[in-house]
Amino acid sequence: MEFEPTIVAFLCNWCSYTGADLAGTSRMKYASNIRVIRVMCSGRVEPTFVLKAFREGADGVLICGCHPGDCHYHEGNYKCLRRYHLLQNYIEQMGMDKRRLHLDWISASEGKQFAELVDKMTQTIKELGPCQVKHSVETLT
Amino acid sequence: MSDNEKPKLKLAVYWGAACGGCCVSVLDVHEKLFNVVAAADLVFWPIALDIKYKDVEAMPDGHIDVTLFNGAIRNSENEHMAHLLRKKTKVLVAYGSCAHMGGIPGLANFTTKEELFRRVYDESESTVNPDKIRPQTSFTVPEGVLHIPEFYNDVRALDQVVDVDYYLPGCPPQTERLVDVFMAIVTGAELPPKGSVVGAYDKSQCDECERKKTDNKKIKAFKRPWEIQDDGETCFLEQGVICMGPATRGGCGVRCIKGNAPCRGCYGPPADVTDPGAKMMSAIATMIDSDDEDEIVEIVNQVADPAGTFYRFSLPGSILRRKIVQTV
Amino acid sequence: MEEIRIGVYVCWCGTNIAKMVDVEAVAKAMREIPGVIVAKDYKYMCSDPGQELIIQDIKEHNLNRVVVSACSPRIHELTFRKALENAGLNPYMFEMANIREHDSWVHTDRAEATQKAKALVAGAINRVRWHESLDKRSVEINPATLIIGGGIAGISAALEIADAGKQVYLVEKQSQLGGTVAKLDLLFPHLDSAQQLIQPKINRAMNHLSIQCFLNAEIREVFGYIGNFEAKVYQKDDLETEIQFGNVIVATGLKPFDPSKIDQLNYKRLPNVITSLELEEKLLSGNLVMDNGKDPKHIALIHCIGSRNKNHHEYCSRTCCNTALKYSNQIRSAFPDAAIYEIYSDIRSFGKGCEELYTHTARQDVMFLMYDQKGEVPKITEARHSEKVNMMLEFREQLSGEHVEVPADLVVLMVAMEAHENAKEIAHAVGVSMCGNSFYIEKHPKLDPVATTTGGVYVVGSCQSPKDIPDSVSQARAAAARIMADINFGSVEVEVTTAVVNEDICCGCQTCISVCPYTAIHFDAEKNVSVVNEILCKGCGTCGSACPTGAIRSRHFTDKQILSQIEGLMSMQLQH
Amino acid sequence: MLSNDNTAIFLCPPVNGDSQQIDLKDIEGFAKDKLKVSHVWDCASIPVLNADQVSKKIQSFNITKIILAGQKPGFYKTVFTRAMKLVGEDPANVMLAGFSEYGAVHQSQTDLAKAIVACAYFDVPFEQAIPKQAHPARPETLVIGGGIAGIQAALEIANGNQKVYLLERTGTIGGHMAMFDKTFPTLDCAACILTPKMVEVGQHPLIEMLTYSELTEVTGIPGDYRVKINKRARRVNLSTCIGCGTCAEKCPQKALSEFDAETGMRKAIYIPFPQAVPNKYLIDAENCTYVKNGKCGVCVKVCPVEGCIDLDEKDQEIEINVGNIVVTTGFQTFDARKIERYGYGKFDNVVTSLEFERLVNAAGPTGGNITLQQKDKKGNRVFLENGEVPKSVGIIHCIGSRDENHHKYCSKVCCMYSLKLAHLVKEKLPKAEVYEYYIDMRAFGKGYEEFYNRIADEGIHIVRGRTAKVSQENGQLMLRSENIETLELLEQKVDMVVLAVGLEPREDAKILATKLGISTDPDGWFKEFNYAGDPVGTFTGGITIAGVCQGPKDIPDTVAQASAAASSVLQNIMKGHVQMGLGKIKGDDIEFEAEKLSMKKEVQL
Amino acid sequence: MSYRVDFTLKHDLKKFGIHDWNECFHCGNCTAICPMTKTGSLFPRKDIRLLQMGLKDKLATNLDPWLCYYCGECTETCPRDANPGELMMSLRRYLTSVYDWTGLSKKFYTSHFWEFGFIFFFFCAVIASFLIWLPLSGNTAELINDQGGVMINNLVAGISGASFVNIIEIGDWTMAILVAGLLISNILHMFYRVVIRDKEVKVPVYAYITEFWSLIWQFMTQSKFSKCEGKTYWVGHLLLMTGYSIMFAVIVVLLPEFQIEEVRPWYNWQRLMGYYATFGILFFLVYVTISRIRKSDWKSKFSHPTDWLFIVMLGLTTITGILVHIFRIGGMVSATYYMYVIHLAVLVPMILVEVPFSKWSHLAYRPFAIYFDRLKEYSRKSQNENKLVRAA
Repeated sequence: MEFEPTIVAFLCNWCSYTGADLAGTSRMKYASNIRVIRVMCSGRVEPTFVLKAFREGADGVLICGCHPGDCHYHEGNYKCLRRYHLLQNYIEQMGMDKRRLHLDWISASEGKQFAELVDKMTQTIKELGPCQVKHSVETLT
Repeated sequence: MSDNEKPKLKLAVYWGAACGGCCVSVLDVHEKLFNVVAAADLVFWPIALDIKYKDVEAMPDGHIDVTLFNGAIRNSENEHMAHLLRKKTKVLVAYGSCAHMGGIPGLANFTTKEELFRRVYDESESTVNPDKIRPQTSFTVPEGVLHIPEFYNDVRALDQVVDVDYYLPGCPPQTERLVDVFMAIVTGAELPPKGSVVGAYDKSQCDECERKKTDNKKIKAFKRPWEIQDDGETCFLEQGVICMGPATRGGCGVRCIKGNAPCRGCYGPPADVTDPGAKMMSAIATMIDSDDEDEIVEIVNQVADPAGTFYRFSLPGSILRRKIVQTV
Repeated sequence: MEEIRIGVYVCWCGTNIAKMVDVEAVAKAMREIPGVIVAKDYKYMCSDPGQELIIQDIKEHNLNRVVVSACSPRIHELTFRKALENAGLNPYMFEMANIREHDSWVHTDRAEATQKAKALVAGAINRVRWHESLDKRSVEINPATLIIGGGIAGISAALEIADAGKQVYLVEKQSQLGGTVAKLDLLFPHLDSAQQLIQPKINRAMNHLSIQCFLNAEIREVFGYIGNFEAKVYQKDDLETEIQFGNVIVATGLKPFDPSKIDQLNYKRLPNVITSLELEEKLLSGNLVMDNGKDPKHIALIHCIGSRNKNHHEYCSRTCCNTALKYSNQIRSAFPDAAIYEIYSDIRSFGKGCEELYTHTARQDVMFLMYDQKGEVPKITEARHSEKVNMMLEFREQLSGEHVEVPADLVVLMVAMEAHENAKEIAHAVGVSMCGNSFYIEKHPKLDPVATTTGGVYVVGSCQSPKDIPDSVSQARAAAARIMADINFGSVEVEVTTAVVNEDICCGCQTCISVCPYTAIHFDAEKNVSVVNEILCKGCGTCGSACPTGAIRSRHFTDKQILSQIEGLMSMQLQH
Repeated sequence: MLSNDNTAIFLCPPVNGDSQQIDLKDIEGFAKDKLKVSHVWDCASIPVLNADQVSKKIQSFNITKIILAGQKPGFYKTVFTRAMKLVGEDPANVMLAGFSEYGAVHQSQTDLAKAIVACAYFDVPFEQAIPKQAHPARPETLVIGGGIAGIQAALEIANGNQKVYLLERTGTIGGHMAMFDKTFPTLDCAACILTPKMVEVGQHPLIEMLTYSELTEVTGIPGDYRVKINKRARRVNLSTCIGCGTCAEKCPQKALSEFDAETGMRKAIYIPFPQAVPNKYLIDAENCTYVKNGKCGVCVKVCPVEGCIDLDEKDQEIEINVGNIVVTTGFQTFDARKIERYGYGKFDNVVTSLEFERLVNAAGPTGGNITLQQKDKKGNRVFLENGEVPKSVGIIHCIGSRDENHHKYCSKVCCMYSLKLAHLVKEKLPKAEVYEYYIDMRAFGKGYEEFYNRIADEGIHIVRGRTAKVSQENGQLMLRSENIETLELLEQKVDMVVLAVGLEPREDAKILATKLGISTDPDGWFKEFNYAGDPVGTFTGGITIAGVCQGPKDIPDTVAQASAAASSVLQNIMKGHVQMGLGKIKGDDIEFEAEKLSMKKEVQL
Repeated sequence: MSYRVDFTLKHDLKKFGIHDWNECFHCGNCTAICPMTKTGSLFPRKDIRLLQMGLKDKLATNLDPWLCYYCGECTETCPRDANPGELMMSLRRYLTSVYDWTGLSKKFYTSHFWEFGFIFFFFCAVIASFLIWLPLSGNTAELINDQGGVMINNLVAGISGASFVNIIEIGDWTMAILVAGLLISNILHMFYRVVIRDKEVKVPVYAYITEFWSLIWQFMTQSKFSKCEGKTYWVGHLLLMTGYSIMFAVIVVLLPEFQIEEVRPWYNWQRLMGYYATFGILFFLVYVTISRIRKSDWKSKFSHPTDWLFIVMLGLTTITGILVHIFRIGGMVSATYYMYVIHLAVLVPMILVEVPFSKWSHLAYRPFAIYFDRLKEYSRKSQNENKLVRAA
């Protein structure tokens, strides 16, 4: 059976979640590997959530926020951007491929972009194969 | 000692994968040791008393009142003793950073048993081992079969092996805190709920730290401590130096900071924080003073070793626990 | 802790969900999760019978948490929260799983979609366990309003609110009301009288029963929050008045750019180089002559002085083009035979009736010459004695591509608008932010151009960015509308899902303070902890993520809730 | 008491190409007979209107106060202030009595003009001389038009705890803004910021949306208007429709989508756009096979909700009572077909800016791909199947604006939206060349100039010089224009041309104005009460205007005006009464009031 | 080098036309829509600019107005109703006065007194000169020839036949030389102002020869006209131009062959040429008159008084010429002779005023302007090439 990754996505309420809704109302089709968690702002997404998702078995984590300058709360997305880069360095150091964590900007009108992003990310993760965090933790000796 | 006096507590101290500093911290009790000894009998303390494992095994379950278990679980002996002491002890305390979160030995989780062995038994400059002989867990000699503890691939914190009642953090724990805790137990004060951290404060380092703190936490460049002109007064973070203080419990007496070195986090996270490294990463990254992606990357890359920096004492206890090694 | 009793409802949405998701299987799987008391599927959860079903179950099974898995929470979260309220439950004991927009509508494999739906609902169930009761909060509004600045914007806002019978405190720094408009003669584009516009308004404001005017006065600090502010008004002769008010309108207006910063213009060195406001003075007094008392024969107007140039102000000052066109008409009226030169870079006559003014002006025998405002301004020098004029302007004319000399007796510099000099202090006092160029930042440049990120504080007129009179008046009244609406309502609702600081844990590192875009967090030095002003907080949660100690909790988006949701989501994944 | 002998009234001829409707002779008679001013002179009678001539006249008659009366007398003022100064009189005593300032432009308003002169004569502000006749105000408000202005006004009033009816002619609120992709200068997406507001309107307990409805008649008085509204048959029940979309999926009949500026198709049963509010379907009777032929009814069969679709539903007239009305009817774009030389309608890839907005919109017919078009067999424009994108795009400013042959006025937003569109092209097609052809770059608002500079730095060719014509050569479009800054003739070949069409009043603005009793200016925009002092009021009591229907403006200004209009409404409600509008008041009454007020002043003195 | 802007030029120029071109806001539409314009010679906007700014020298060295054939598209599409087409027309009048070193042209354009005075003077002079000799009595029958036509050359008593023709011929030649002299000197003046004084222009000598063909070609075909829209106008103008040239040839060069006593059959070349010329001129005159009255196209919307004067004069000349012909063939002696004198009395002032000083001069200026323009372009090109060579 082909490897079907699980991707946990954190979407901000104002742009990205709405964009994902738009993909739905427009009946765009995309890979079903994604599991969405709604937060008010991408600025709320903290490393703990991302690491937790990996620990629980996620193969990839996607964070989406408003485009730079568009944040409903002015600059939460910039905060997210800063954390994202540090976190990427960390997970890479922890033996994971950077690409397993991805940040992108999706506006409320970008349903199509969201669908494409999910497909692309799914593809990338498929190529990377399963994430070993959960396995590794479960088999600690 | 009269009969109507309270029976003395039975105290054990054990040393897992540790540097010995924790045991020294117990010794550091100095003259207060008399108070301790007055209230307690030391029934097991390998570095100080010649009491054999079998003596412990012989004890009835729950015989020991309090065990201070320091050190991480690195090998089968550590694990065996953890289980044994758990069985024999009423209150098992994870004593020190290693038992608490994995500590410095936990940094070995960045690598594997195989890599370590290769380095130690094959590659190190002082090793002559043409046959590439590796330690065996059992080895037959004319005298019989020798058993050597098995070296594990991963380092674990104590509570990842056995049930722990309390945690007393620190590398090493502040001796005064130990005395406080001990005396509390001795005097029969009401014990905190199981799983609590004792011997440390609820609030983190900054509460005690006397350096001046403002809301101006904006980092344009990360600095190592020697790269700044420290006036001894300004918050390290405001000078661009990563200080784990805000994500680390108080209780050590801000000793590092008083010594003009930033906190490195040995006292572990405050309550409710699952992963102090992640929290600190989040806080530190937020402080980066740039909205330009390229510049952000540039600044972030100045943190050369994020995992080592933010998880110096807590890697095995963190969410990811260890570096992933592709097994497939 | 109370026992967790969760009700789970899976919506079919007709065939919209049911076609792609096996809703029955989802409901069945959910029943296995600890804490789930009932799990049902129903055709239309949002319909009245659907909601009734939830209410009945809450009562019957003593549910204290509800999960509905249906469409996007953006559509029906409020609907279901209301249903919970009707059943006597706190509306926040609810979570929605979006299995339509995020699942059935976007996937094509029924098994996968069903699996995903299970995961999403399980996540919601895990999350809702940690939900807490949150109460709606509102603050009462003091019906009085403070208006800082007595120009056209401030007066318009004051009259608007006062005419509705509400108290207004109007604080003006100068000794009289009227601001810039009181210094003008005529108004573009119809050349109506500025004095006839402003003077009656000043009179009315001064004599209005509901307006208390403070002249020669200033505000140094404002305390409180939306609905309940207080401040002291300081007047010249050490007079201090304490006032209480519910809202603040900042209308501090503008100040003209000082052209002596540009050497080429020789302003102040050549007596017949004047600024636009100095020309207004001449026009008002009828004293439209050169320094020697003679009539000017050649008059040049130079646009964009201090505007649209990165060395000074990058922005366009918006009104100067139309004002210059107005001047041309006025000068033409005064001197039917004079040579008038408009030296411009783009004619921005964009308002209603303004292009028409431009066309009309062009017919008034005005010579339009274009220069590059990004480069150097025309160089003004004294003319040689042999010349019949005072001065000579030199620059490259863009429309012809020639380097030209323009003779001039009088040069009018159309100076830029700058933010008022004490804009910064006032920003600090009332808690509004400023852009790089000292103009105040509005809450949202498009949808909320007069509010600021501080509740109850509004910015109107040219202190927000250069503006003409109709736009200033519109803004002033827009702010008045907002305030009257709040007064009328009597209270304002504030965000429920705010951040809150656990003072037992907060160590006073102050990381959170600069993170907050709404300056809702301040530091309590006495307790050595940060404190969230829950009235100002909008609940974005950024501070919660930035807090290294975990002392800040983002209500309804707590670490526990989200981490637990992750666990739930992942508990239903297929094994690989 | 005023000295009639020292006051002179000068009658000023019209300027600015305005036609004179008010008879100055009539005014002269009025001033002489009624106001007893002996010196009433016609400016036209002074051979050379210069300060010397005027001052001589002033001096010889001992004039100390001058009133300039006329359509826009300000254009004549400066010579009089100078003259006053020359003779040593106070220049502040030159007063203006501008007829058009208060809307006296037609002959029928001569009485009003007289009143304006009288006010200047008595030195009483005109606004204060309007007799205060007020009617009790009903608390309900009608907002006509559900664009951003209407939404803002409705929310503003409803948040003040007052009932609002929001009337919208199409099936959804949102207006033009909903069609845009991004908004200048911050480039935030229109949907992101608009849809939350729309949802807020939809969920507001005090706002009753009357979508797909039109105003038919207004009667009553300020404060108590009776408004008849035609609720057009939607044929889908608003309360039971669940928005599932099955009907549209199965509907066999296609039609051009209005929301996509007719660049894409929709079904005869449709939802205007995915985020529509109300998010319910409706049937377009003009295209519905059942309505036309009585056959079909597929939608009824597939609809999962019993009785939700009623294909035989009829229009319904309802009547509501309101105290105030806010008019926010917006605009339509200039029909680019009117200027043949730009080839709109002739060449496939000449599109209007509104169409282009849909092309770049991720939710548009091409999903945000800027796709070239061609004509299909039926002559309809369709997108190229291979999705070919333009390698170069030309954007021409001022289409229909600033043009004596079309609209003389500037449409205010085109420069900025053109820059924005150029940026979007560059963002989506980084390799494409973009050319902007403009006359004057009107980047006037907050952050606009900065935006302009940014766009210029993005490598977009911004050419001063409007393109004169578009022709087709070898399948490409050729733009011929003069680069004024470099003095070159440009013959630029591009793949796509965007015409930055101006804004114009809606076709039926005049009809609506008549129904409401408000006036329009010569360009057809609704006329405000006073240009500077009251830009949202009208001459009719209880009726305010806001947004583009008053004159072209951008979103921030529209929103500010909408709130300002709401402010008038809230004030009226809070006061409990609505002032009678100027339209119903006689000039004589104003005169009388002015005289009375001036007497009071004398007494006070 | 900087130019001084000048308000007065605009006011001066108003007398050459009726419009105020200040309304132009320089959108560039006129230049871009013009079928004749090209980089290097951009008009009419540039010319409006020069006028608005009063850059007299620049304007005087400018050839653009001659390159415009006034199709009116610029005016029609001008967003500001600034009427650039009419500006070019007015500039042609202005330039005519600039080229004319005598200063008369300016006087004619700007003063009715001078123009009508001159015309009236020549008119009277011709009449007067004939009044001395005109046979007011005598046997008119003798003045009929074999074909029944009037013997035209016996108009003056005492001088008849060949000698009369010779006198007229001498008059013709004198006039032709005078007019040609004036024209040529004006063209030289034009050449001096346009080519020589323009320091940026350096024309290689051979270019004068190689580019000369354009002068001839343009003169013959007026081909540039056809680039503008409206072929009728081009055809009409071509008819007029050829008709006029033929008339000129037969009157000046071939007068002894033309003004003969014998009435030749209608198909004779001499009569056919006359008819062609008459038709050509008349056709265009009628066309132009109708359009100027109807104001049907842009170029005829605004008529300067001199436009009408030219039409009237040319019309009168043509009509009197036709009448002379009819009367002559009809054998009406007195009528023929009076008409002949009137014909001359109209013709002479028309030639003397219109050809060197007024509208008719464009006949010469336009082809030369095209010629000079080509020279200038040549010079520009070769200079650019030089620059390139140097750069390389």
